[in-house]
Amino acid sequence: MSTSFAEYAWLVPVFPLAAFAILTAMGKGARKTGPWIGIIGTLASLVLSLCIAFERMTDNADDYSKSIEWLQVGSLKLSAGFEVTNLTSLMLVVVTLVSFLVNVYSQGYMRDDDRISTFFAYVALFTSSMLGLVLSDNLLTFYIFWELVGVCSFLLVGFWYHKPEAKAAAKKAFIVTRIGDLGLLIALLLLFWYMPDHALDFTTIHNVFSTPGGVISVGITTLIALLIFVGAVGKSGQFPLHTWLPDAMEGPTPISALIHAATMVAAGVFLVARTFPIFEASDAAMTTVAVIGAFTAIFAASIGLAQNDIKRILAYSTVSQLGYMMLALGVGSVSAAMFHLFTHAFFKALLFLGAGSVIHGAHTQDIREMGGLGKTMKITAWTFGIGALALSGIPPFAGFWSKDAILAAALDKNGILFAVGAIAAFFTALYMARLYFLVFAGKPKQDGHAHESPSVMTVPLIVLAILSVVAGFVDTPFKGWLGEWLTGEAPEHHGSGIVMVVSVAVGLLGIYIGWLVYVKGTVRRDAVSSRAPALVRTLERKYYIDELYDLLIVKPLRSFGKALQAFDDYIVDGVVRLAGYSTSALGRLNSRLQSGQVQTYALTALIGIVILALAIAGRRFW
Amino acid sequence: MEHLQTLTWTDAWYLAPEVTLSIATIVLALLDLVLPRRINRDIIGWLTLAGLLASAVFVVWLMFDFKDLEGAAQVHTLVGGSYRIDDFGNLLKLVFIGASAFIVFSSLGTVRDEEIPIKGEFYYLLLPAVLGAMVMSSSGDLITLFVGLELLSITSYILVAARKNASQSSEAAFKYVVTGGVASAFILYGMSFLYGVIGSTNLADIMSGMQGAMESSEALIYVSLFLMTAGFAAKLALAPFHVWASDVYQGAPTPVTAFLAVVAKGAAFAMLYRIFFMFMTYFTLNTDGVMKHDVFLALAVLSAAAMIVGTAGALRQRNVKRLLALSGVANAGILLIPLALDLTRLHSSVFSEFIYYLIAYAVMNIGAFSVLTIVARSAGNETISGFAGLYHRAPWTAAGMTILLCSLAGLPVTGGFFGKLFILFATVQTKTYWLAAILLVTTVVSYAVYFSFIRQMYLRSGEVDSGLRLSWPAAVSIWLCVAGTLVLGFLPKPILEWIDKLFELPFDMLVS
Amino acid sequence: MFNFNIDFSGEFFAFFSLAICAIVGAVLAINFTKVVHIVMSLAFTFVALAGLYILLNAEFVAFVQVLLYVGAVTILMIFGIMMTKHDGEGQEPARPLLETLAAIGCICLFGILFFAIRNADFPTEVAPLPDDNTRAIGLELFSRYAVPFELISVLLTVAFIGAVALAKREEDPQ
Amino acid sequence: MTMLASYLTLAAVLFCVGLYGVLTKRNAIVVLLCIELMLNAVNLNLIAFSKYGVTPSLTGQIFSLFTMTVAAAEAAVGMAVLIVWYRNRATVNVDEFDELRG
Amino acid sequence: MLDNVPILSLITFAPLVGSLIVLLLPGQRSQWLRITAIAFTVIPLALTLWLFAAYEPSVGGAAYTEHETWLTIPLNKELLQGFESSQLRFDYHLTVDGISMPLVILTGIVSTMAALATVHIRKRWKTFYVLFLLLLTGIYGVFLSRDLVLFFIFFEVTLIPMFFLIGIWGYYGREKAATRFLVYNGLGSAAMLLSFLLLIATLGLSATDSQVIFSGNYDVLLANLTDPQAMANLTADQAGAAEFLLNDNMRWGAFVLLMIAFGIKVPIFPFHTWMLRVHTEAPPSIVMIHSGILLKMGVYGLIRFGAFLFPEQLHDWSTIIAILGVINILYGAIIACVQREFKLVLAYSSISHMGIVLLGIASLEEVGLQGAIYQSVSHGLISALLFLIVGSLYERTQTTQLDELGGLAKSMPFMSGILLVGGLASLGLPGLSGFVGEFLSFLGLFGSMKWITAIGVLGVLFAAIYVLRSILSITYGRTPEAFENMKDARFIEALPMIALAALIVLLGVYPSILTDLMQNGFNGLLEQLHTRVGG
Repeated sequence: MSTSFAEYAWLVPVFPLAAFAILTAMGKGARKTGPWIGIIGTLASLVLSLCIAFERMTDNADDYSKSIEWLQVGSLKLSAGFEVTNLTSLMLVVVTLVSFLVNVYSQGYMRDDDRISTFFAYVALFTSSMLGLVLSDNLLTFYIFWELVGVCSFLLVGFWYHKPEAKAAAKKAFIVTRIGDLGLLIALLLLFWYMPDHALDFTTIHNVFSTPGGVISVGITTLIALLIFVGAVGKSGQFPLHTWLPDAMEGPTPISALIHAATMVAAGVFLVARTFPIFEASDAAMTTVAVIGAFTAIFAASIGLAQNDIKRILAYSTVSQLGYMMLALGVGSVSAAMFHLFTHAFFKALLFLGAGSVIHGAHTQDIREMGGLGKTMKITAWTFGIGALALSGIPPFAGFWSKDAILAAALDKNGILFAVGAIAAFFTALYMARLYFLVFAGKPKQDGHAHESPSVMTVPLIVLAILSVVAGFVDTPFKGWLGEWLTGEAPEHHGSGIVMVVSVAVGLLGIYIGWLVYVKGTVRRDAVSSRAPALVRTLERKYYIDELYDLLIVKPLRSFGKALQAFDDYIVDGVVRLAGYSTSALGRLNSRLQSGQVQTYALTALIGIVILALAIAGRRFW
Repeated sequence: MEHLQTLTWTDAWYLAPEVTLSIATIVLALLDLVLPRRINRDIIGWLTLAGLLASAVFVVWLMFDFKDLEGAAQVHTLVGGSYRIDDFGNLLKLVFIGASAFIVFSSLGTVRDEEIPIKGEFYYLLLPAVLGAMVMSSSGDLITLFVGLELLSITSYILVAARKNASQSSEAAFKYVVTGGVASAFILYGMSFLYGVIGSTNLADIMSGMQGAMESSEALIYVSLFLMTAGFAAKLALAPFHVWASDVYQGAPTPVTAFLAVVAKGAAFAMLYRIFFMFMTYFTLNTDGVMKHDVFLALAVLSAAAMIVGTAGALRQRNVKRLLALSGVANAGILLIPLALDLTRLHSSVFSEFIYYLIAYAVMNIGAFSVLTIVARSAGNETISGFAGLYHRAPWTAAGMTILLCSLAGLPVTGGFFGKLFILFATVQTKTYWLAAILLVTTVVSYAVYFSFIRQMYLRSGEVDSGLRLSWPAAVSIWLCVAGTLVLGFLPKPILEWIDKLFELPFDMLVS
Repeated sequence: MFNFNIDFSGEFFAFFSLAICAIVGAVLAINFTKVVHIVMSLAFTFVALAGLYILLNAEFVAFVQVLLYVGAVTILMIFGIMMTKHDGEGQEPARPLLETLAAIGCICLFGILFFAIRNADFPTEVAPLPDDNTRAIGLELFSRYAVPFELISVLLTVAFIGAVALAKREEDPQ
Repeated sequence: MTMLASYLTLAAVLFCVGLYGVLTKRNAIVVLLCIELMLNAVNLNLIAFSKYGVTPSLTGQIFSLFTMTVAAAEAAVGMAVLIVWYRNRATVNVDEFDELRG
Repeated sequence: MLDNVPILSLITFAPLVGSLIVLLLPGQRSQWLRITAIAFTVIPLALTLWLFAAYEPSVGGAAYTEHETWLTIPLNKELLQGFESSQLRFDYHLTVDGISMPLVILTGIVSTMAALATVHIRKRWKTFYVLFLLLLTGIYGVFLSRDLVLFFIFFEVTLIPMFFLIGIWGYYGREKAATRFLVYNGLGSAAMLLSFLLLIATLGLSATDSQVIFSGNYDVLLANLTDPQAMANLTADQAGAAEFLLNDNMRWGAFVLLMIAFGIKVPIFPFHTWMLRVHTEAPPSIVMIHSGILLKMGVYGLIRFGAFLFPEQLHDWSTIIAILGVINILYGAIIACVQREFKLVLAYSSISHMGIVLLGIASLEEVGLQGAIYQSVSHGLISALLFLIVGSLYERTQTTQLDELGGLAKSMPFMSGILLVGGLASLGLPGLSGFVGEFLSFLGLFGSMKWITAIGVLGVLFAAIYVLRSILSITYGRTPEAFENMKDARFIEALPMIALAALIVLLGVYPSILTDLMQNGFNGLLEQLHTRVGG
């Protein structure tokens, strides 16, 4: 093949970008056509991505990369380019597919919104940036798109700008992730100055850090790795920068599905995977990643137990699942992480879109106000169920396989990590069961307003549900090729039976308990809250993390700002004013001297000359 | 008796400018007596102007007359050096005559009988005052200098009191008499010591006798210098000898204020330069001792004090005449700087720095006072708020005033800017950085002073809405001043080259 | 330093008595409160100074001194006193600060002057001055000092005109 | 102490007394007179130098003649000014000359 | 093509000509006045773009130089030894090179936009435009002139029109702000003048057989600086030769004075308080000029005179400057976070952004220096855009208090969108121009001062906080009733907004357009630095 699809990979982000440009140019006039433009743009990308992916799967082609000089300063060159590897082609497919489905879904979901064309424009811009991020061949370009997706996320979270909560959430989303971005930026600067030839492209990074006893000392490597990880923590909502992600649910639900479940939040995982050699070169970094990942997994899952907002539960679940991915990376299994990313993208998108459908039908987000929706919203209920099972890690759904891979990798490394993962899996199953049973089972709590969503919304649900079932089979312990395809190494499946058994067991146990509580009613719902109200409240309030940050960071910073402001007003400017005042005071003194009394004038002069003479001549004679 | 030189008729030629003024004074005095009361005394003013111009013509003629001669013969001394016709004197005379002519011209038509009952005297008494100033710039003998100084001073006392019906005017005059008298006494006392230790009042003799005197009675020379410094500082209104200036300037009729600010001050400088430059040169060439530095330092300190006090004082001042008096204090400090600087190989252009700034100062001050006369008349008071909304009432006058104020503030591109620039460059060349810093800082603070006018003119709206009544001589002189300021700013080169060509330090300044 | 190495000659004795007179006159003038007394005591000082001038071989100047100061200036002042009212006389308001500072200033000034005078190194032999004091002065005045002499005539004229112009009462314009 | 120094000291005393008078006396006429006293002190200086100076000459005496003339003129003008002021304000007290201030 | 055209003079003096023409037009015809004024801002812009198109970085600025002797002033002739006379020489010397070029273009663009934005001016149009154009002449002159005195004069020329423009057309506290501006900047100019004269008196020295010339020509200074031996030879056989030479103390003195002078303009903490008032009190179109261009004169001065004339000193002080830069960044940013008035947010954000410029300068690396210039240009465009919007908003809402504003995205989606673009550019979003400047500056300094840079990078976070906090409270949230029916931008307002936003995007996406210009700009400096400081 003389030309491959990979050479045209740069077109993948260009389609949605063009859609964005057209939509922006059309402005408000695109209410009808706008969604179609967005859909067509992403569809084109999807098609091209699929072509690229299939090409790579079949040909086993070499990585293809191409870059242009973006900026040259003296002898230093900064370039921009794209690279197609198996990893990126996989991500391309995930992103374009979810994006396409979300586009389709949104056409229905956002139908009544005034600013629907703006919405599609933002989504197109996001898709384009996300694809750019995926395709980037070097860290600088990556960083640029990294920030752009952040902005799109911000724009979309704050899409309903008139809602104060949306405004706050958007702000929070941007600022908290920015903390992570800072880490990435500093890592970028460090890399720039430490890398030979100031190279920033992933290939060189890979080569440099893979070389044992490399040119960069372990200390610096750890520092760089940790800083990159800070970036990933911010973007992927890991503890302690996870707080923005649940709040980001203020955005329209399709956005939650696209950005805050399937794609953008996974960028952190993708980043670590992309720069994995740096982490591998530092044990400390790896341990940190694993610990943070595991902790986040269980921490977020536990919060998820006590939430009542359907989207928030899913959000905490996302955080938790991202923690799993980090855990996988931390224990050294890129393939497991990417596998989970891959499957998670589908079932979490499915769950969110399903939740969107529920909200669309039930007009509320509080699961306590829902119930019995399974009867009126059959498709939604079924697909949501599939998603929930996938998330809970029940075989044969996709989530089972990928979670299993992670747990296996964790067990291989450290028993505690595995235990934590397993407990988190139990929590996951429990809160998903709670969610599902409360929403779809039982009696309807509303006056029958709920109705099934239009097909434009349900079709994507069905597609995603299918994917959630089948996606796991690309890499099962029995027959897997994804790992090898991705990492180029032979799959080393530690898939022991124990792991599988444990993971299925905790999953089922969780569901069973959920069934007991929320369907059967054997256990009273307030069984825990009546015995340990403090615990439940702590969970409900998300361990008071937000309050803690407010107290420890936001308030002191604000006071510090006020103090600095006072310093500026009274000290810095005060000195200036003082200089002014003292000059005019001298002037006033002069006015006082000009009392009208001529004799005083002469006296002043006399004293002046005496002092002058004594001072100047006196030096000589005494 | 063989040494006795007497005044010859040839010498009288060289005295032509001075003689012209004397004769004009007498003739006009007589004319004023003879003319009936009903005739407007403006005619005396015009004739005064004519006298001044005639004198100026003679000065110019003398200057060109010297140019025909080659080399060192540029200087003509009369009767043993008691009077000198040199370019230092000639240039300054031109400045004094020119400035006075402007003042007379701009006051023609604005001076009113009810304000100044002795209008005739008011005009022609300017002539002997200018004569005194000319003598001060042109003599080589302490006695002549002193008489010139007193001629100027006493005439000024009378002029200040010219608003006879206003108690302010006579109060100002009395204050001026007292401070002027005491200052004269100090100068005179210093001169007497100088005479005592050297035995002559002739500057050339003093220069040559200095060596011996320094050995025998250095302390007396010191005292003499300090007494004279004090006296001159009072005449020049350098801080802290300046306090009288505001009162006198305020009380005097505005044209007289302008005269005091420009001509009287310039003449005092001329005399100071005449006497002190001799010392400076002497000290520079013959000693490297402490005394040199002491004297330089004393002058520098006075100059700095004047700049600081003048500027700071002006900051709070609302009365324009008092404000301009304080601005004059600061400017006197600046004009003193060239003299207060070390005379080094690199820096000997003392005179061109001085006279360039003096010309600029004269032009902008006279312009400003002319505007003030008109504005104050229209507003009914002399406070700064009288300028409020001037831009709306008389945009062109406001624009002219703005240029004058920019020049006073030393902003480019005006005469004041280049004047200050040259002086500043001199301070840098002699490495007197502290003085340079004070000059710069006070200049900047003075922005606030001068821009307070601009604020009034442009940013405020005044109570009076009617236009400004401008007599044509006033208008012409204001615009000539503005033009002069701009010419000095845009074309400093020809002026400075001309001065440079004319002026030779050893002949024109050093008396030998 | 206060080594008053005074040679008690006749000249010194004359000087001393005249100096005492001059100083007493001056100091009294400062201390008197009535204007007329002040004027008279100052006139006394002027006369004493004229005596000193004679001691210093300046007979012509001494003559002029008497004529001008005692004759003209003092009389002028007395006219001035007569033309003005002096109600507040004798009750000078106390201005202690002014007076103290003035005294300190003057004493300092005197100190400086005195110090300089004491430090000066003057020639001891005295060259004789021309005998015919008046004539010699006249010759000098009309030769070397011709310019200032002419100027002083202008000055006097101006002062005269000016004084008259200022002092004369303006008739009512109507 | 030479004669010259004695004369000079006397002149200094008179000068300072005159100055003190100028600074403190309340009556304007007295102030004018004190200025005259200062000028007289200068004259004494000049005449003393004229006899005992480095090169004794008549110059000092001539100088003092000029000084006297000037002083007289100054006194006359000062007096005239004072009279004008007196007409306006009916007082001759120096401390009441305070219309101009600030 | 440009060889025989005095294009630099044309650029500089076209606004002055415009100013005179406006002066002659009748004052009531506001439309004529506006069109003339805009035309005379467009002319230099067009010329600048022409220059830009024809500019070849490899030639540097050599192709575009105008050099005439302007003033020769005789100084001393009497006491000099070995020479007959000395004179002071000022040249009319205009040059454009890679460093000034971007700023000249920036001036052209921002001034045109500001001229378009003058629709808010409601009184005394004629005077306004006269002063406005005069101001532009000063600015162009500053960026183009290469004679110290000429530079100073142009620098001062900017002060006076600014005083009037703030004082007459400003808001409530305008008079105080104008005076404060004048005096504070005057002090800066004074320090600059002192330093310049010091340089002229020493470094500006050249000689013929009979004459010593003190020149203000930048090239002469630079030549003497790079080849001190030549100057030493010149004065070697003269008595007191040392008097001529610039010794180390004087060098430091001149350097510190320059730092203060330009530091006030930039402004560097703690010299920044004057500009807060200008930002809040001046009319929007003037703040566009002020924040967009005038502050950059300080940056330009720091580089042109600070870095190029005193590389050793700057090198010795680089840590101090970097720390000052970091202080600027964080101090400005943190205070901006707690402001309640939008214009003050922008003012403090300017301080913060100028800190980044300082970091770039402190690096003394080509990347950093280019970053400094880039950041200047970018900040110029961004703040011009933001103030343009502030002006339009204020015209409608009559307030800039954050508490009183809100929900404007509803009634003015266009302006809100552009405001957001400007804000995002300001917080350094990649893809917009702000990022490139910041990134290059950080990159430059990071090589030598890692910790300081890392602390400085924190400013990016605070930028996000204050930008979002303020912009969201203007555009997001509930719309107060009073603002419900307000009109979005008119065409005349939208035009410059779109243009500026487009430029911001262009510079963010395609930075080579500027960096290529600067490519050889710093060669001389860095070579000098390396030879003299030794690396």
